[in-house]
Amino acid sequence: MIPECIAALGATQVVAMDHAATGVVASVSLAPETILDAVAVLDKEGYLLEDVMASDLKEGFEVTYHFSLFEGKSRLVLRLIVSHDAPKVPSISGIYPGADWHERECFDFFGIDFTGHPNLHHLLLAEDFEGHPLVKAENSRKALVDVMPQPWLVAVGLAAPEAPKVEKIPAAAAGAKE
Amino acid sequence: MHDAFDSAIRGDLSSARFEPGPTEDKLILSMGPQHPSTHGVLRIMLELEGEYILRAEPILGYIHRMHEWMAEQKTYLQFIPNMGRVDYLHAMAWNWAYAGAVERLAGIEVPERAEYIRVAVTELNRISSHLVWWGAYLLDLGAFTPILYAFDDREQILDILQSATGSRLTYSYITIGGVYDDVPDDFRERCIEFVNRLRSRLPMYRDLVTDNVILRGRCEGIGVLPVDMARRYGATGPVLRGSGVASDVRRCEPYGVYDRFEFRVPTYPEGDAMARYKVRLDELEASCDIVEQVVSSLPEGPVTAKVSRVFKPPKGEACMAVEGARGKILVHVRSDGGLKPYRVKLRAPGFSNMSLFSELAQGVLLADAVSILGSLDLVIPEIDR
Amino acid sequence: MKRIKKAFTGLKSLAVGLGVTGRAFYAKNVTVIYPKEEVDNLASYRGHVELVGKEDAPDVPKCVACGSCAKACPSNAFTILCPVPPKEGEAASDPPVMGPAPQRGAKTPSKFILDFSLCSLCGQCVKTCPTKGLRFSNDPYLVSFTREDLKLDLLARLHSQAANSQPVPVPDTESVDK
Amino acid sequence: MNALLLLLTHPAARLVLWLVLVFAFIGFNAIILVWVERKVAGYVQLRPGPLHVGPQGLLQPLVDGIKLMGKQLVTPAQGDKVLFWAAPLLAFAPAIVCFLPLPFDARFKPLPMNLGLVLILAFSGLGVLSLCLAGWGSNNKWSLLGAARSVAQAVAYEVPLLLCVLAVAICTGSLDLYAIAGHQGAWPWQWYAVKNPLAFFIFLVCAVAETNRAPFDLPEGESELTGGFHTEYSGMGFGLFFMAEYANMVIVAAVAAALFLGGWQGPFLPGIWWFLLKIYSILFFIIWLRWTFPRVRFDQLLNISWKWLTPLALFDFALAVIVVSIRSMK
Repeated sequence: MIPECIAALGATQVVAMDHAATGVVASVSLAPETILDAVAVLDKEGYLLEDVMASDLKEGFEVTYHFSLFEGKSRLVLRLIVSHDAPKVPSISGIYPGADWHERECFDFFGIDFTGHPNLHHLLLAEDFEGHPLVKAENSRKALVDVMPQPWLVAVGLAAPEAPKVEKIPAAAAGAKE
Repeated sequence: MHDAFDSAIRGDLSSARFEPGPTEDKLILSMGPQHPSTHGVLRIMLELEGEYILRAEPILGYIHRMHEWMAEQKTYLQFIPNMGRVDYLHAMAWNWAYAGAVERLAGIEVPERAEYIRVAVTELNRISSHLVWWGAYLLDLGAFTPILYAFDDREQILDILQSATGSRLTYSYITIGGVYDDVPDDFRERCIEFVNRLRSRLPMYRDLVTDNVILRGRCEGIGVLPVDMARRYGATGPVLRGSGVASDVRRCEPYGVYDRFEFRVPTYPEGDAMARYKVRLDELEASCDIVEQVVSSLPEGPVTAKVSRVFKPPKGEACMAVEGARGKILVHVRSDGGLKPYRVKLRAPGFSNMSLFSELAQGVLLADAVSILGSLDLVIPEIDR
Repeated sequence: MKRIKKAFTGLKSLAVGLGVTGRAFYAKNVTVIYPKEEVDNLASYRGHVELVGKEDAPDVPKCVACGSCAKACPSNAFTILCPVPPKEGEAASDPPVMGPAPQRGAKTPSKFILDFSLCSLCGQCVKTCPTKGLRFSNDPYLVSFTREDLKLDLLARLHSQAANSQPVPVPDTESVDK
Repeated sequence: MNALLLLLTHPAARLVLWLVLVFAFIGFNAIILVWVERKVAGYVQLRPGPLHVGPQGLLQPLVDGIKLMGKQLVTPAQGDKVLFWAAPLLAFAPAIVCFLPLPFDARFKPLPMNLGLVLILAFSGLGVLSLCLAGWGSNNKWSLLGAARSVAQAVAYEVPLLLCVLAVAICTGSLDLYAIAGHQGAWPWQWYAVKNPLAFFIFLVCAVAETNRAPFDLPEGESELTGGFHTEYSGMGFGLFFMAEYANMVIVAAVAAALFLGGWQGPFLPGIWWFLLKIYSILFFIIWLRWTFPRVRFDQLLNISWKWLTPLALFDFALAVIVVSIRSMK
C-alpha cells in the first residue's frame, strides 16, 4: 500500500515492498540532488524521521533514509547512491533537525560529506580518530544485486522475474540504475 | 607540566566551539562526562548566564563500542549477546528487534508459544526498565528513597526473568527462531503474583512521589515538547506519547502476537516532563495488563523453530521495529547470503530523543535541564552504541 | 484564595509522603545481608558452562572434541586441545603435539579450557553441542584478581566433581528456586 | 584543692571547660548523628543501614572519620589556597561559639549573658561566608554556582527566621535563651510551639533551609552541581564541612527546643535529658524529611521564602506584638 504523496517525490524508482518480509512498505530510489525536495514533501505529509543509514556497496555509498507516520504500517525508505570518490549528499538537517546526528554518524562511519550540515564533525568516534570504520575493503564490497531482496531486483529490472508477486510502479524517470 | 595543564584548560574540539564569544558574565561549563545526572558518560557543554542555559550541546561517544562493526565480524547467532548490551535496561526488546529482523530476512516462522513468551518477558523487562528510570529520575531530582523502592520491585521481575533465562540483566534469551529455552512451570503463577504486587504498590508510588508538590513543581511545565518538534527530531516512545501522540509500534505495526492483547496506549497532551513521567507510570499498568493476558493464555508447543547450525539467510534486507522502553527500536539487517551480516544498522530511540535536548534546554535553569534530561529516559550505551 | 488552597494541598501531599516513608520504618528489611545470608534463587542461575560426564562414568566427559562450541562462541572463549595425529612417515612425538579440536582420531578432549573473562554467558555453546555435553553451572561465586585465574580447566572441574563422589547433579537449568 | 575548685568557678575557667565540653560534644554528636542519619535512611529504604562495625554499626562513622583523616588533602591548581583552606575552618568555628548560650540546663550557665539569641543569630550568619569562600577559593565553576546559591538562600531565609524568633522574644520580653525557655512551662500546652504554631512551623522550614539540608540542599545539590561548594574538598576539609553541618543542625534544633518546646523543662527526667530528647526529636524529623522529598528548584526556594514565609512571619510577628500589648495594657 503506497501513499499518494510518493508521486511527488521525484523518484527514479518506486517499488512496493512486502511489510511482513522487509518491514517497509515502499522503497524509493532518488538522485542525490533531489533528496531535499523529496524530504520537504514528506515533512509536509507529517512523516517522522526514523534514521539515516549508509552502507558501502560496489556502486558507491548507499544512503537510506527511513520515514514513517505516527500510525499504521507506513515505513518508507528513500535510497540514493553516491560515488566513493566524492560522497556528497545534501544535508536534510535543515528540514529534519533530528537528521543532524544521524548524518554526523554516517560521516563518522563512512566519511560521507553532507553538504550544508551546520556542524559536521565526529559524533561517536574520538575527534582524533583516523579513517572510517565501516568502509569496506575494495574486494569485500558487494554490489547492489548481491544485497537486495529478489522482488526489488525484479522490480527495478536487475534480475529476471521468477515469481511475479510484486507490482511495479512506473516511475517518473524510467530505466534501472546501474 | 604547565603545557599539559594549559591544553587541559583549552579543551577539545567540542569545547572549542563554545570558547569564542563568551563575555564577562557567561560561564562555559562542561557537564560530564562524569556527572551524577548524566547517567553514565554523557557530556554536555553548557553556556550559562547565571544559572540560565543559553546553549547546550551534548557530546557523545564516550562509551562508543561500534556494535555495527562487530555485527559484520560475527555470524548471525553470534551477534545476539551484543544486543543485550546496547540497552542493558531493556535488553529483551533489542534482542527481539534483531532476531525479528533476521527472521523476516530468512522467512522463519516462529512457534506460537515462543511468541507469547517473547511478549511476556519483553513486557516484564519494560516494567523493570521503567522502574529503574523512575528511581533514577527521582534521584536526579534529589529524592533518594524512591529508587530503592523501585529496585525492590524490580528485583522481583529479575527473579522471574532469571528463572526463565538464567541471567538478570543481559539475557540473550530471544534468539533467531524463538526463545532460548522454555519458561519454568511456575512462570504463570509468579507473573500473576508479581502483577498483583506491583498493582498494590502503585498507589504508594503515587502518594510518595507523583502527588508530591515538590516533584510537580520540578516537572510541570518543564521542557515542553510540541508534537511537530518531536516529529522532526524523530522522538518516539514515551517522549512522543507525552506530547499527546498515541503512537506505539505495538499498535501501529504489531509484531509478534501483540495484536491479540488488549492494552492501553497512555498519552498526555501537555508535552512537559510531568506528562512523560505520567506516561511511563501508566505504561507500568499497561504492561501489567499484557503480562496477565499472556500468561493466562500461554499455548503449549515448541519454543524454537528449526534453525540450521550453519545459518545463512538469503540475500536481501529487512528491518524490524520494536517498541522499547525508550521508544522505537529499529534494526536493519542486510545480507549478502553469507554467514555474516553484510550490514547491520541499529536505530536507538534514545539517540533521537537525546538530540532534542539542545533545543529543549535553551533558556531553562540548570536544575530544569537535569529534570528534562531525566525525563527523556536516556541510556547512554544505547545512544553511543 | 486558589493559591492558598493549592498551598494546603501541597502541604498535605508532603505529609502523605512522610507517612509513606514513616511506614517503611517498621516494614521488614528486604536486604539480604551477604555473606551472613545468601540468596536462595541460585538454582535457576546460569553461570559459566561446565562439562557433563557420561551417565555410567561420571569423570569421562560426553564431549567428543568436535570443536563446534569453540566455533559457535562469539568471543572465542574456548581452548580445546587434542593430540595432533603424526604426519605420514613421522613417528608420534612424546608428549604428543597438541592442536585445537577437532583433530582426526581424537574422541575426547585432552584439554578443555574456558576463559571466563571473555565469556558473555550467551549459551550458544550449550545450544550447539551435538552431544549435550555442556551445561550451565550455577555457581556465581567466581572472583579473582587476575585474568589467569578465570581460565577454567573444565576437565579438571569434571574430575573433581566426579571424585567428590556425589552423583553428578542432574542438569538443572530449567528448575526454579522456590 | 579548695583553691582549685574555686578556680573552677571563675568565669574564664568555666568558659575553657565549656569549650572543651563543646568540642567533645560536637565530635561525639557528629558520630551519633551520622549514625542516626544512616540508620534512618536505611530503615526508610527497607535496608538495615550500617551493621558491621560495632554493635548495630555504631562505630561506622568513627571508622569513616578515620578514613577521612587519612586522605590526601588536595588543593585545586589555580585555586586560592588561603581562602580554600580558611573556608572549612570558618564553617566550623562559628558553630562552636553558638554552643555557648544554649540552655542545656537551668543550673548550667557557662557564660552569663542576656543576649544569647543575638549571639547565635550573628554567628550563624558567618556560615554563609564560609560557603561563599569555599566556592570562590576552589576555582571550580560548580563550586561557584553552589556558593552563589548559598548566599541567596541564606539571605532569603534569614528574614522569616528572624521574624519568627522575634515573635517569641517579644512574648517573653527577653533575648536570653535561658529566660525564654524558663518562661515556658514543663507541659506541652505551655510551650510556644502550641501557643504559636505558625512561628514554629516557619522556624522549622527556615532551619532546614539555613542548614542546607534536603529538600533545600541547593548549595551542594549533587545531582545538579556535583557537590556544589564542596566539590573540590577532600579528606578533613570535607570532614570539617560535614561536622559543621551537623553542629549547625544541633544548634538550630537546640534553639527550636529552647524557643518553642520549653527548653530543658519537662516532668520526671533531669533537665539536660529533656533538652537532648527535644533536640534529637527535631533532628530526627529533619533527617526524615531528607530521605523523603525531592529537592526544590532554586527559584521555587526563593519564592517559598519571599512569597509565603516572609509575609506569614510578618503577620505572626504583628499578631504577637498585638497580643503582648493587649496583655500589658491589662
